[in-house]
Amino acid sequence: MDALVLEGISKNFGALAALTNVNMRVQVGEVVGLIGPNGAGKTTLFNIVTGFTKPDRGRVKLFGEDVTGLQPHQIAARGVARTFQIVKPFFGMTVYETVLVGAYLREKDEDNARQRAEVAMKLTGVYHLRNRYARELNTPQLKLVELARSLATQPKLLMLDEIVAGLTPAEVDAMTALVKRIRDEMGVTVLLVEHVMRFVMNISDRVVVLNYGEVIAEGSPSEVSSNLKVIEAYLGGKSGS
Amino acid sequence: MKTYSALGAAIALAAVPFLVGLNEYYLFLVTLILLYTTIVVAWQLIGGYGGQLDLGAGAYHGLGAVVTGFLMVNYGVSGWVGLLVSGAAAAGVAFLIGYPSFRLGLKEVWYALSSLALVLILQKIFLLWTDVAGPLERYIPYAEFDPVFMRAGTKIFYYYITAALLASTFLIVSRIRRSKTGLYLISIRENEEAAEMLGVDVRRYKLQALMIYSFIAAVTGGIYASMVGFYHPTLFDSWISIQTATLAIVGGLGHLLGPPIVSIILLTVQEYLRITLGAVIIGLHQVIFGIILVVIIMFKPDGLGPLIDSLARRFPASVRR
Amino acid sequence: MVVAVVVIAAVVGISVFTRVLPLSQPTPQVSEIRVGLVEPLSGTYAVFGNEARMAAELVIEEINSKGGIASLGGAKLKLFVEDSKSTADGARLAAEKLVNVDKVHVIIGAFISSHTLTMLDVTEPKKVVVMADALVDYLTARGFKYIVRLPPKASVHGATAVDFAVGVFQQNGMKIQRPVIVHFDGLFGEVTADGVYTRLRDLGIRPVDRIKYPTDITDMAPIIERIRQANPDVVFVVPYYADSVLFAKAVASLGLKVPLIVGAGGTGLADPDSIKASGEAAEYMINTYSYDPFLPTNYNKQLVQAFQNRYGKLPTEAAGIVFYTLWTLKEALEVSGKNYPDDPLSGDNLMKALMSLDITSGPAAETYPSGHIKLAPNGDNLYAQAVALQVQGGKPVLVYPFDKAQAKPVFPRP
Amino acid sequence: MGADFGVQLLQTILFGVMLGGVYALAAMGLALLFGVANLVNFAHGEYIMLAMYMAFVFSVTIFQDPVLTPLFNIPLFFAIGVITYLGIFKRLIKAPPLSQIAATVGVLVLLRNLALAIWAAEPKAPPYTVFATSFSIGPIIVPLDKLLAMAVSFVTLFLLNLFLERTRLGVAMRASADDVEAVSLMGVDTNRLFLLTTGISLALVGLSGSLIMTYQAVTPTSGLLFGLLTWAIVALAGLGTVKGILIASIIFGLADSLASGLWDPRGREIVLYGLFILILWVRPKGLFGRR
Repeated sequence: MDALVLEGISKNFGALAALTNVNMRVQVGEVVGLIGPNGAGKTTLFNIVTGFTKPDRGRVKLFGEDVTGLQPHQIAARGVARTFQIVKPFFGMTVYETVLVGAYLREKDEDNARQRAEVAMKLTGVYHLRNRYARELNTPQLKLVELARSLATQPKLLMLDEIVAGLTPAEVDAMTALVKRIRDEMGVTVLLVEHVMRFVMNISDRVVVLNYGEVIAEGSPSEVSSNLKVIEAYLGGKSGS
Repeated sequence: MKTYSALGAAIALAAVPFLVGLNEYYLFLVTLILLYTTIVVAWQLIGGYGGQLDLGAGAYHGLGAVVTGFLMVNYGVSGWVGLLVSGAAAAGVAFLIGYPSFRLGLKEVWYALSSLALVLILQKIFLLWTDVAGPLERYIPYAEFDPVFMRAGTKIFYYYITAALLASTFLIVSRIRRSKTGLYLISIRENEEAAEMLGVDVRRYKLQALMIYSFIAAVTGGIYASMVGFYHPTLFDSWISIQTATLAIVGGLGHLLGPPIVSIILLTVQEYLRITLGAVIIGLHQVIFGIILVVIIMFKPDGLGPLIDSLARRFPASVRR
Repeated sequence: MVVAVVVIAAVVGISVFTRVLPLSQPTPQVSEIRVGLVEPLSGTYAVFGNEARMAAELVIEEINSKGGIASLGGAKLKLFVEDSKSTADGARLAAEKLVNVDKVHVIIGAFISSHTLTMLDVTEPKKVVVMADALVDYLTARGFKYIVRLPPKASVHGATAVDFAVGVFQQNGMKIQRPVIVHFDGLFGEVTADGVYTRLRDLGIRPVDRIKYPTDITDMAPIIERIRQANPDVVFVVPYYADSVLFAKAVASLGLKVPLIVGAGGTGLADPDSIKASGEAAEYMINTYSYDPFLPTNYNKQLVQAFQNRYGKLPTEAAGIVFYTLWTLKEALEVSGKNYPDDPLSGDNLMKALMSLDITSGPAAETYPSGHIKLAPNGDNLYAQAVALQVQGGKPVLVYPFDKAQAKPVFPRP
Repeated sequence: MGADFGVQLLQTILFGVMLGGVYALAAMGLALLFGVANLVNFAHGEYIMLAMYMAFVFSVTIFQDPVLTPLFNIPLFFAIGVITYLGIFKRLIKAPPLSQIAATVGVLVLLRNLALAIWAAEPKAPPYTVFATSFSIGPIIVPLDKLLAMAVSFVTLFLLNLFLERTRLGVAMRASADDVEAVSLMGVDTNRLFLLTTGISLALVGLSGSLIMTYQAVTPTSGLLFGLLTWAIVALAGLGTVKGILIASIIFGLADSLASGLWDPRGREIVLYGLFILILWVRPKGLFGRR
């Protein structure tokens, strides 16, 4: 069964084509890595799936249901959670409260929600920070809190937007292990956008490459890394910036 | 502990009329102060928690005054019924203006401006709508003491209505603050997109906050109209909007105790200055009031809420020791 | 929960408490008579309020320096001034303070009729006498017991404006054909304009247009344009102060040509403040007033001189009403002291004293346009009369009643 | 009857265009500060009110005519702009919008109360002067003071446009409106740029205050009304260009004039602010560019 299906998605910003006829599939239980140079349209694609941006053309299907045009909270209700490329913390809330917001999505009862939040905090290792305010935390901690609050919503599909950017190699390894646990123990499907190749290649079952708004390659990590077009795109992207 | 401080606050509220010697004039002033403080406390829902800098308080307050007054004058309907009807009317208007605004993502300065515009629009609509209001003051029939009609010659009547309203507003707001709704609203204030991605229906919760707040603001307007004995479109007063927002900001956005305490203190200072300086140089008291506000906002952008919270936390501890 | 219980308990307790305890007030030894003055000292109508305050201070000083109230052992008047902020609720708050804190015996105010009405809600239950300097007819027609009003009421002003205009037209062998009524949309504007309308109707004349504008109008051009469209031969206008200035300036700058423009209600157009603010645009503007600063009695001349010496301007509407109101109060206090020595300052006795007055001489009569003050049961003066002033050469001159006029009205407007 | 209505309509339209011309100047000051420094000045209307009062003061003390008061008002308000920037705005530049609104609402409260204290909330209007006259073209009356005010406004906006397009500083300002960081990378001292922007913004306010006073009276609540009106114009125009502001201003001037002239002078606020809210709902980006 497919967790996510994109059919012919196109999106223009003025004269700029952000995405052109993107077709993509993520199966339940998969970890899919989405890579590509800056400006390739990865974040736009995330925004379209999560309802922040409306596509000009094409359909988005989640677990078989057409969700094109739904609002983000409706997407969330259908089992999608997401972290942001630039963290969006709730500075004025404690970590506990932050994660509790997520937990309330599926737990109407306060006690259950608290339990759910505590499980998510323990899993991501931020439980000891629970009474700290978000504004007191550093970026790696904030990323973990963002992951924790996403998990507290009990997602079926987790979308991670550059979750390891700016982390130390040791932290990247820890995150790799964490994401694997999330997939294996909670059965969550994962779609991630990433620049850190070590992370992507280590964790993904399948990798999709976007360049200039188009899917240019797709396959297992090893297939993709040997694919010439990918290397070109990266080289081109790098020399251009 | 909590019960004791609630009891203390209740006794203090109940005792005020005796502290001012049951003097009708001072009772009038303290009732006004509590009335405006009630709006400040209710404003926390939309402004402090929801993060929408709403300047529509004058519109809802005015609507409360006009609708309650209209029902009392034209149909002899009890003010109590009037308060409920006007509250519902205000919540209805809040829905009509809030739904498209939130749906279309009106935020920050644009939301603030559109809510302020609402005050002036409603004022002029009721100025032209002579069946209901119009340019002439409408006088509510005088009654020496008629609690059923909600009209009395003595201010103590209005004082206790207002005190009860303030107390219940405070309880409602603090309960919401501790509930899921409160948590959702604060998450909206802190980051709308992140909140939405966690399944928070941003529009719905903003709209809920706006409607509860506008209901309470309308009730204050109804009480005001009955107390002063007339209603008029000038009661759609943009100054109430601005005063409410500034007092709430100075009190600390989203703090529970700061806004009411700051509001009571500053409004009392303002009235005191008015009585002592008002006759010497007209308007001087308002300049001093303005300077106090600006200084606090410039040097304590978070308001006095954190300070008051930490004091409140320290105080019982020291007693225990 | 706790809060609610305590509050409810307090409500019940205190309402019982206040009901049971008689609020007895010991009869005061009369050493001073506390006079409250509620006026718009700030806000839209501040011009009038400040003039009234000047007049009150001047006259009270004079009364006190001449020995106060003789029948009360020379007791002095003490003035308590409160600002209504030009709002109805402000006037009410001011009255609350005067009645409950300063414990005044009588209040003069509040110039704006609608503000005066909100004051009565406070004063009536406490039996504090209000001597209104506001003109709307029904102030004295709603069954209030403790109110008197000496100046001519709004409808009299309206009628006076019409009578004057009809007279001017007659003198020139003409008849009014196309009058237009223009007024602000507040209580006083409505009632005065109704007075104009009624008198015109009684004379068989139909106004071609009646134009209302908001009190806080900032640009008169659209109003002037509508007047022009109506092509009137006379414009009756009821303005307050700021709008009268805007009106005069807009008439001049937009070149509106009307043979006669008559204001009704004494609150703008031809008083010294309006003339100063409108400059040349005020020339030939006419308005009716409740006081004639040119009344050729000895005392009036002396008082006007004293006012001008101290404040540098001619007293008109607001000051004039306070002049004769305060002198009438003085006469009433003398009577009350004589007739009710036990409690001369109670609202009831003061009202009886006021009602018994029939003044035809002395300062009150010498400053009153008709020279005669006697109150009807409702509190209005039976001999109320209004006059009309026209701006000629930058100064107001009396043009109506015709028999007392200092100059012929300039007609038609050049 | 039809011809009469035609005349009235033409007359009303003329008044509207003239009003719009004057509004444009006041709105331009706001758009400049908001666009270039990205600063929400909620007290903009209060500065206009202050400028109107100062124009009144200058016209009764020094000049006999409000038409000459810009000579004092422009430098005075430039200076007030500099002081405001150094005292208040400087620390707001990087603050979140909510803090900017909160702080400038504080300024609004202060200025409004200051006006109350000094002028006791009395409406003030300058004396009638030589410019306050009119001439007619056929049945249409052309008021000279408003015509002059409009002309001054247009010339000023034309010069401002030249400044923004032709001078290095002006180009930096426009660039800053698009991307502050890029401008500071170009080696422009953004602090000085914003200081100057605030100065120019308030100098425009000073001038507009003088022009408005040629035909209007001022009260302490004028600030609120002009504040909302200028924000409405900026909402309609977007932050694009001087031209956009001008067109939006004339649209609002026409709405104002038609509402007062053909409907009811008491209804103008309903029309103006109703239009404002509709614009916010329908055209979140403004007619001529980004907001």
